[in-house]
Amino acid sequence: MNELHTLHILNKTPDHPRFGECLGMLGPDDAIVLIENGVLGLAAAEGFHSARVYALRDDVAARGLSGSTQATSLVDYSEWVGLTLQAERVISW
Amino acid sequence: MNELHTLHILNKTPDHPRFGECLGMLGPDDAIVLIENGVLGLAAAEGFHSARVYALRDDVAARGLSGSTQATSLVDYSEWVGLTLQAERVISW
Amino acid sequence: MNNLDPHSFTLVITGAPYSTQAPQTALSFAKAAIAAGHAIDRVFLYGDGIHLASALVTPPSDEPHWPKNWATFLEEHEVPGVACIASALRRGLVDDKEQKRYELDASNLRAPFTIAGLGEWVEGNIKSSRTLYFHGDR
Amino acid sequence: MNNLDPHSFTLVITGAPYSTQAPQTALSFAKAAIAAGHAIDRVFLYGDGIHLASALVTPPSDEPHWPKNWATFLEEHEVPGVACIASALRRGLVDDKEQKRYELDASNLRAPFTIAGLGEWVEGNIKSSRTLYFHGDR
Amino acid sequence: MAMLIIIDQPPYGGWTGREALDMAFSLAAFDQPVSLLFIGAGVNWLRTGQNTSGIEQKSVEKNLAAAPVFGIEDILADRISCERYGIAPPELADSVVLTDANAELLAQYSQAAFAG
Amino acid sequence: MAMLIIIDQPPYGGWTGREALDMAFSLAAFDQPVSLLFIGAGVNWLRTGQNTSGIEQKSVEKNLAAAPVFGIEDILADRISCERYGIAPPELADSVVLTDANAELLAQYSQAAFAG
Repeated sequence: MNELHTLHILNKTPDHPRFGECLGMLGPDDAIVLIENGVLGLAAAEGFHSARVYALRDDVAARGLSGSTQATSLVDYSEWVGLTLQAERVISW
Repeated sequence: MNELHTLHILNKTPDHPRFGECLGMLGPDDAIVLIENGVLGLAAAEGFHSARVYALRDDVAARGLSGSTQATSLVDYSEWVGLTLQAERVISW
Repeated sequence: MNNLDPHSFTLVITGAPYSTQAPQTALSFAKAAIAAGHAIDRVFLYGDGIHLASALVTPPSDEPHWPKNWATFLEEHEVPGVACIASALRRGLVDDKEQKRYELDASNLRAPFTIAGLGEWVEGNIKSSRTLYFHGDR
Repeated sequence: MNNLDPHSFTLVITGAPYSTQAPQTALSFAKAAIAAGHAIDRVFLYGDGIHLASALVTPPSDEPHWPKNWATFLEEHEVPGVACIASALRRGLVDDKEQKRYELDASNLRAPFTIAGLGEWVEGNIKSSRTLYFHGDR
Repeated sequence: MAMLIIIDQPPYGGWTGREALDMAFSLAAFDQPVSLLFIGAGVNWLRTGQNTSGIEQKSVEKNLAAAPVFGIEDILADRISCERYGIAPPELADSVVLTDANAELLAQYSQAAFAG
Repeated sequence: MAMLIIIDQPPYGGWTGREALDMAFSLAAFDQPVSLLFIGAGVNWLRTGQNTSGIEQKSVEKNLAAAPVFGIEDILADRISCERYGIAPPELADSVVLTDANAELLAQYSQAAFAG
């Protein structure tokens, strides 16, 4: 596993200004966890550059998006906890 | 004074998705009243098409924008009340 | 419609005080409407707007007290102020009746606000010349 | 940092229940952290998040009771739950002490939540391995 | 003329959409004509296969399916918003009509409102 | 390393920015290093000549002017956001530094947070 500089936790819809702010501050060794309405970024085909993209399984299922998760790793709450500890820093958008 | 079809009351920052939704539903005989954070649309140089644009004086002053109101009529609360009655319909975004 | 004839308004507030500007903007609008000879049929609090009817809100002494200022306005002009019951119960705003029904330790509704259903909004919407909405920014 | 070693978290919740998903997401996260052997140092409620500590929230019986579920979790795992005093007073959340000080008719803080200053957040931030924030969508 | 209730927020992350639906149901219960418009991220209400057991909320699919039964006239979805969120017509229930949210649409209603 | 408190909401329409500033002041009061970043519509905090008497709120200009006095290290403003909102350098107080909000900036801080 590569180094993980910043873990971005993104819960906003893709139309929310903070979604774009998050993308603008993504680094090459960063990862994103899409949670809550943030998982709609999978449907809106947002570009996440080279960042690793995770999405919270329960939120993906709730929004009927379980079929749209090609390049995305689904994680449960436990794996999300692990990611927050792997990262050097965590930011909740 | 021309007919006023719809009066759009817009209180969102220009970055908010509803700001764009409002612009998308503007008709040629409509008017906008910018209130609260909506007056920041004057600073962000948003295009309001052909709609008449009003802005609430107190909100413009609070945000330090009294100098950026060329094509805009400043209104007080009383004039705003009058506009809501002139319009055929009013929508608060 | 001639805007010099007296008209009536229903005002719907969905933004909470000290979180959105909605209660301040709505009060300024309401005062201007009354000053112009129009009537406010009722004020309906919906969603997070119900927090405006809290009796326990205690802002710093150098900030306006929006629940108090609104209550004073409603009393002065005999305007009914109604908080939606579904919004209120979910958000922890209850009157004495709901306190008893749900066996809660306290009630926190500020007079003269009352709690009632969305029917109050529908009625205001039918009776008033205009229904205006005051939302938060996000 | 090895994530198998036990770590500790401070969780900050800024979104209200029945208005945002933040309290549900945060509780699921907290349970997963405990299950993995980590500790929750404290939960800090800020801004609209303070409504999670209301004793008067009464959701429909077929919906989860987030304030109750959170209170149960805090008690079970002996985790302090603290609502920011400045956020709380402005939004109408008070304990018995604030009720007396401001001569209010009631208090509405749900045990085991307490009310304290931002210093609690600063301390949690210094002591915990990670501080996580749970905001609303807008 | 009818009221248009507009939903531009997706389900589950917030309550505004549910509260908008309650407004529409109330109008219908009092025999007031009302239609719904989904626009922006609000079109995510219309996706099929929502499984909400993990987040402890009730699925909004059933609520929405009940709308015509309760007397809500039209359920409209903005075409461009559906494209943006990858919601294709086969995914839309029969009762949902694709439309273009613009001034002409608004002109067909006497009032339009959001829940928050 | 320091905490970066980010403000992306304009003043007056909501309280989140004020609550972010309170967080920054608290950290500073406990001698924790903290800086502020204004981005997006948040840069409207930095405009001069705010007259808030009509909306019955206190101007945030004074609060912000007090930030360096209370020990807040840097006050940063995202360059592109300032351009978008027409906030030119002469309008910025001496204590405000234009920056580019990107991954390199974030890497200089051990933590970053919004107030809501």
